[in-house]
This record gives sequence, C-alpha cells and structure tokens, in this order.
Amino acid sequence: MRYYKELLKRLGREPTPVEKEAFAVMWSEHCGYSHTKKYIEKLPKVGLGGNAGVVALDEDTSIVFKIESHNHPSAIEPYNGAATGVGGIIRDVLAMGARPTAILDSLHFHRVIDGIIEGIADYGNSIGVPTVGGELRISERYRYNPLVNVMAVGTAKNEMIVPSKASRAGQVIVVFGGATGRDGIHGASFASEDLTGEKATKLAIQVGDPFAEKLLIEAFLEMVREGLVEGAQDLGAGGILSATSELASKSGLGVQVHLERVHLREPDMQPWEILLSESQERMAVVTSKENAKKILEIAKKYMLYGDVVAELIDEKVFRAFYKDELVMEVPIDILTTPPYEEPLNYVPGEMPDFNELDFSYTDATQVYEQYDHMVGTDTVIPPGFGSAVMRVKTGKFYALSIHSRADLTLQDPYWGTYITVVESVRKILAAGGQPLGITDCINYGDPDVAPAGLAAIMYALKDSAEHFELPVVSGNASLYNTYAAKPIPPTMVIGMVGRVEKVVKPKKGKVYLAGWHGFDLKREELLHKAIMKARESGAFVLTPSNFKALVTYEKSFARYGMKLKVKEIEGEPVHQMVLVFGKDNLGIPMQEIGVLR
Amino acid sequence: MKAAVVVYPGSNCDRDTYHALKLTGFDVDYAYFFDQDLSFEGYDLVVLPGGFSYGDYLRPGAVAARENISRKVKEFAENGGLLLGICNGFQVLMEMGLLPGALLQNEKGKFICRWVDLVVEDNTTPFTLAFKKGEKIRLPIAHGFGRYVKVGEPRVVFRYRENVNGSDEKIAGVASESGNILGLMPHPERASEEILGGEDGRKVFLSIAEYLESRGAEK
Amino acid sequence: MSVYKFMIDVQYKSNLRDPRGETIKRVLKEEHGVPVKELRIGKSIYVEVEAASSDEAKELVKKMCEDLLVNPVVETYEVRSL
Amino acid sequence: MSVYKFMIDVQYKSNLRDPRGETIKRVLKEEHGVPVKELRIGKSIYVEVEAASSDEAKELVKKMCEDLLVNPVVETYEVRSL
Repeated sequence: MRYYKELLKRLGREPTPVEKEAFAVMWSEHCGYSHTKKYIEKLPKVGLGGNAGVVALDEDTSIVFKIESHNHPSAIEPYNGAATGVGGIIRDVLAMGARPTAILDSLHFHRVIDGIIEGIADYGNSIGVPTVGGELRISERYRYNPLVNVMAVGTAKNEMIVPSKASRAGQVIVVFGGATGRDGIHGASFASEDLTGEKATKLAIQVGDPFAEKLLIEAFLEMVREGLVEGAQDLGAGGILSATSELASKSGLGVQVHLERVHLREPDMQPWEILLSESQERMAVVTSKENAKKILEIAKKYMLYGDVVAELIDEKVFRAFYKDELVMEVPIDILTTPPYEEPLNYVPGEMPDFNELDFSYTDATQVYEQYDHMVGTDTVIPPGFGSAVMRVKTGKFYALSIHSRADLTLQDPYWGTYITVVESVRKILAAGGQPLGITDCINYGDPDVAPAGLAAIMYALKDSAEHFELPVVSGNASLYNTYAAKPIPPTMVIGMVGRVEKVVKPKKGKVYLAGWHGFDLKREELLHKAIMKARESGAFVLTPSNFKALVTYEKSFARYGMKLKVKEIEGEPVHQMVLVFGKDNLGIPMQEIGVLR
Repeated sequence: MKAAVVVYPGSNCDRDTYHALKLTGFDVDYAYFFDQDLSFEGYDLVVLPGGFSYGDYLRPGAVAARENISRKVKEFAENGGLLLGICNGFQVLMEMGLLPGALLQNEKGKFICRWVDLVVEDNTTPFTLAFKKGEKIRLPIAHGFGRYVKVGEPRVVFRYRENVNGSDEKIAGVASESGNILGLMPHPERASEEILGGEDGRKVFLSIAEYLESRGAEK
Repeated sequence: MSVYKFMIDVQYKSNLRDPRGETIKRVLKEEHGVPVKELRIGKSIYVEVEAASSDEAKELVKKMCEDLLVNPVVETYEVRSL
Repeated sequence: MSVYKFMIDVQYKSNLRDPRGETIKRVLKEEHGVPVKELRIGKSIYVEVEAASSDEAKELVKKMCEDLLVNPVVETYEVRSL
C-alpha cells in the first residue's frame, strides 16, 4: 500500500487487517485523488459541491453532468466493465436529485471492441436513458489500455437538488437497491494498479443489473419528489465504507455503521467484505429517523432491498459494527482526507507546430446505431452531427458535447488540452449554445514516473477554463493506465454543456468553409462571433477537427435523406475552420466548397 | 377519451407515450404495477409502452405477461377495449397469447435504433383509420428482439419496406382478428412531433381518437 | 425434503431459422476452418428445487417450464437431472 | 468420416453474479410460489461436426469453444456428446 508509513503516523498504531483493506481503498487514487486533488482545488468552480456538478439552465431548472472512466474493468472484461461504468456515472448524477436524461461516451481502442459497445448499449438502452453522442478514436497505442469514459447528464427542478452530504447528528443513512455480494472487492484500488500486476488477474469483475438500476432510478426520484431525501451519495468504489464516511465527514460529523442490516446475496460474507463490497445498483440516502420508514416502503414498492444501515453522530469517528462486535473504529478525517502529492508548478511554452499522428477516425454510425438515442422523446439533434441538442419539455434546450485530442496531448500535454477545450466551446456554439460549464476526465499513465505531463494538463484546464470564464463543475482522474510500464498517450476528455435558445436543423443548400488555416488564440473570438452570427441567421454549423474524416457526418446525413458532397480540404491538426450550411457573409474568410443535397 | 398507460417494472417509454397521447387530446393515467386495486373500468384505450420490462430477462415480455396486472389487461381486451402494444408492449401481448407468432433476436444479433420506411397494409383497424391503404410512412425503431416469426396467418397491419431485422414477410405490426388489439415494433410516440423528426406516428393516436368519437356518436 | 438439481435445455423448434447460429457456423467454417455441419444456439437453465422426491422435483421443474421458462409457440425443452 | 453431435452448456462462472437468473428465481419464488433454491441462465449450443472419430470430433468442439464460443474470463463450459 502506497502511503503505509503515512497511515502509521496518522493512526499512531498498526492498522488492523480490516483497516488495512479499508485504507487501501479509501487512499487509492480512484477514491483519494491524491495526485490531482491539489490541482483540482485551483480550478474555477461554481454551484453545489458534491458528486456531480450543477449549472443553471434557467431560473427553475438545473443541469447536472459528470464524466467517469471505467478503463481498468473494461480491459479485463469489456462487456461488464463498460456496462457497470454506465451504471456508476448514472447513479452519480441521480444522487444529485436529477432524472438522468442523456449519456455520451468517449472510446479509445486499437480496434472496435464489440463487447464494450454492447455493454454500453445493453445497459443504457435497458435503463431508458438515451445515448446521444460520443467519440470513437482508433490507435494502436490503446491496445492494452482501452479507454471507456462515459458522461451522464440529468435535469432537475432547482428545489429538487440533493446535497451529497449529511447535515446533522441524529440523521440516519438508508442503503437501498440491489442485494450485496462479494462483487469487485478492491475494485477501487484494483483500478489504480498497473495491469500486469497479479492484482489484475484477481477476479474483481462486477456484473451490471440494468433492471435493478431502472427500479433504483424511479424509486429514488419518487423519494426526492416526496421530500424524504436530505442527502445522498451512490455506492461506487469503496462501497458502504466510502459512501457513509464521505457523507458524514463533509459536514464535520461522525458515523456508526451496522453491517448486519445490509441485505446480502451471499449469506456467508465477512463483515469487512460487507463494508467494502462494490455491488452495483445501490444508493445511500440521508434522511430523518421518521422518514426512513417511508423511504423503505418506496424501495420495497420498487422490488428493491433496503434498511437503515447507519446513524450520524457528533463524535468525529467512523465506527462499523457487526451486531455488537466492533469491526472497525478510526478518526473519520483520517479516512476521508488521504495524503496528496505536492503539485508541480507548470509554465507553458509556445504552442508547437503539431504533426499529424495516425489516430484514425472511423464511421461511428455502426456504433451509435446500437444505442437508443430517442427514448425520452427529448433528443432534438441526434448523434452524428457534432453536438447533440436535447429539450426540456418546458420548452428549453441544451447542447451536449464530449471531445478529446490525444493526438495533440501526446505531443504537448498543455496545448493539446487547451485546444481540446477551445474545440469543445466551438462545438457548443455551433449547436446554437452558450457554454455553461466543463466536466473533465483525465486518462494518464503513471504520475510518479511522469508528473510534469499531469501538471501541464491540469494547468491547461485551469487556464482555458478561465480564458472562456467557464466553471469546471466535476471531473474524474484515471491514472496508472500503463501496460508493462508503457503509458497510454495522455488523453484529456472534455465534456461540455450549453444553453440553446433556438434549434436549427440541417437544410439542403451550399456548404461554405469559414475561418483560417493554422491557429492563433487571438483570432478565436472572431471565429466564435462568426459561428454565432451564422446560427442566428438559421444556418447549420459543423466544427470537424479533421477534415479527412467526415465519414460519420456523411453517413449521418444520409440517414436523413441528405447527401453531403464537399471538396477535399487540407486541414492541419490544429486549425480555425468550420463548415457553414447556407450562409456566406460572416465577416471572416469564406469559400464555397460543396453542397448538401 | 380515457387512456391508461401500463407501467411494468422496467418500462421506459411510459412517459413518452403519456406525452404523445396528451398531445392528441386524450385524458391519460398511468397504471403502475404496484397499484393493488387497479381497474381499467371506464377506459377506452390501454397502452403497453416500450421498454425492458423485467430487464428483458429470460425472454422479452415473458415475465410481465404473467403479472396479475396483465390478467386485467387481457380481460379489458376480451371485453372489446382498445389495446395497443408498442415494442416491448408488443412482445408482452405475444407472450400473453393475445397476438399470434413470436418476436426473436434481430437477424444480425445487434440492437438497431433508426428511422425506417413502412407501408400501411390495413387501414380498417381502430388504430389505422387515419392512414390510406398502402400509405408509405416513416417511423423509428429501437429494438434488439424485433424479428417477427409467423405462426398461422396473422392480420398484418404494418410492413417494413426493406428487410430491417429478418422478420417473416417484413411484418412490423399485426392486429387481433377482431382488430381491437394492435402490436407493432416501431414507436409511434417517437414520431408525433416534427421537431423529433416526423409526425407519421401521430396518425395512430388520431385514428384511435377518430374511432372512439365515431363509436361514441353511435352509443 | 431435499434439493434436486436439473439442467433444462431450451432450443428453438427445428423448423425455425436461427440466424445467429448460421452466422457463427459460417465464421467457424470460413475463418477457423472447422468442419461444422450444424450449429444452433439455445438456452440452458440450471435449477435447484426443494421437493420430497425426485419425481416431485421433476414435476415442479416441468411446471416451471410450462408456466414461464419456455415459450411453447417457438421453443422445445428437455429436462436432465444432474 | 461421419457426423458427430454434441451439446455445449455454457454458464457464467459460479463466483460471478447472474442478475438474470436471480431475477427469474425471485419471480418464480415470490409470484409463482415455486420452491426454487437456485437458478442460473446460460447458453446451450447444439453442434454437429464431421470427423474421423468421436475423439477427434470432441477435440474439434473443444477448440471451437476456446476459439470463439466461450469467453474464458467469465464463462465455463461442458461438452456432452449426444
């Protein structure tokens, strides 16, 4: 265990075997964020702290959104790894009191891995949340470390937003959902292991149950509507241990957990296994003693198991019992404030001339056709056209994008990340949106071997977010993506949400190439104004990063009976050019390059 | 015009169907699987929506079809009420034995979500009065188990215009002999507003309204 | 009362096409060079029931198949005690 | 050369959850009152291969399972000659 000496110091004694297992999980990179915590604190943030970030769509509706990675599990078992990745991020958004309304995925493979696509499709389709967008990058560099990043989005009335913390002693925590088994024990710390270690072969595979997740979504939203939920957190990495300790310590409280009350699927489980089990489709709900009964009635109505598993106390301690046997007791703050690595300082140089690397763009229609992108009847711009646009039936619209440029960050982590944010802003503007916030997922090799790259990425995120005055509302870090000590390209996936006033659908007619070759940050503002001007005049706009890879756009237009015919365009890896459909005088260089018939 | 949308554990398109029915002027209620004292008394239309009832575990619609709420649905249909099964709802109607044949895994073994071209074969059912016979329409499909296998000679109402999932004779929707039950794989509720990409689905709900009004006039 | 174990093999009726099976047969033949003549995919359901005798247990399993586990319109099944 | 027939039973490894089997077991127990103790849903693959002997045929089927039909990370299988 990485910080063992630090644990001895803080505890002032040898940890018991249970405590060793507990701290191995809580202080793992996956739960503890030790390498990114200090950088994250410097990011511009807004809104309610908690699992997933919140931004305001309008005066009475909030949008919750976050990205998470499930890279290690998907490398070991593609189908279940990807499926449980979807389940986890959906519960993160749900825990904020929001109905999940959209999923986007960012996939990096060495070839299309059917198991991962089917895992995302089966889980997302079954829980009835539309998968409306994504990106698919193919490169040999991801042969042993496929990247599966999933972004979930949800909407909620402002008054329904649930804090992800307890608030006073005397509250209780109900854990409800599927039954608890030995799934994924050490899933969290296993996710922070180099894949050749013997840990990787140890079966920490979790199997998803989308049917239980759908029941969990409807049950939890009913509890929120009935005003019974005072706080919530989903059970993910670290299971009951991390959910109960984090809910308590965020309000300076302690917690006592009673493990014998957890509904088990495998009756012979040891107390520490119950504490650390990462069984899927479970939620921790903070409520009053009086409302706990009503919460359990709703859980039962939806065929789910549940019980009051813990109570909040003033004494800042984490105590776990099995019947009256004390299983574990430690000061709670030691558990929930893992050691962190000192952040480096980073001063960016000039942006280099990027070379074109062999990241191939494939036809993503074969992939997104397996996703139900229409369920919910709120998908207004479907996948395949840059950013998706969704509606809220109250008559508001919002744009969603997910984007990464590993071909650039491999050459310069700082400017590669910066350009990814710039291009994401363009994608939202092109959909007629005003960007509201950023969520990010860092996929990196070994931060101890190459700390400078991580610092560069985090500084670029901070600088670009400040440049566009956008809050970074949530995020995730997947580190140690190495195989036989060889790292993946640093891959920063940016998710973005924007408020859309007017929806524009693609119309047949002339297609123009607008903007400039090459990249100059000072000109970007002009490009943005031109995109907004085109949108206001009712023109459709697309912002491809690579003009040699328009196959997904072409195949998507074809599905709606339209043929995109454009000349070969020579575009550098980084440029400031966009495609404008049906509008020519935007006050920036433009030329006619084709037609949409 | 009173409609009830049945919500099984795992149904996903109940709210979408509710929305589309409201748009067409229906008075709509949900019929939840956990409502103990539920009755379809006084309803003109019952809809089994799309989704993954019981996660599609074992067979799509297999478990839902044997719930006691489904017994009440069967009684309602046997008493002449209008019963519409969409996608998973169609699978449930088959498993209930209310419609002939079976719905198996798509030919290529993959889930398919896209708009498809169809033709209206029978515009004499209460669900298709607003269409012309042989009318070409476009509706979206989203299913993994939509391959229709014929048993006997079903009353075919909708047919795909090209092979979508390997269905026998490209059958997309069938009605009961008496015509008061319709099952179809495409989603009319997803094609009831232009902003979503098409309005051909609206005519299914308009047909039902037209039928009920004309029958109401006779009563 | 004791616990009896069975395996239920559920196959689609032989007159029904099995496109999935056909695809896998073709891949095995053409890409793996295996001389496969026929391949059909079905379900195998492992079940344990509590009953007073093995006959009673077998009856219970038959009833489960008729009630839910098998779709008589397109499927046939065989029960094997383990 | 002659044709040999086999049935391959493919099941999820026992230490892995089978949410489908769990859900169906629960429905049978709670809603159909059947005393089912355990239920797991797997695949059963009927296959016919051409070979010089039954041993050779069995080897071929084993190879098919390892190459394509079974995912060794999460599934186990048994071959039964018919």
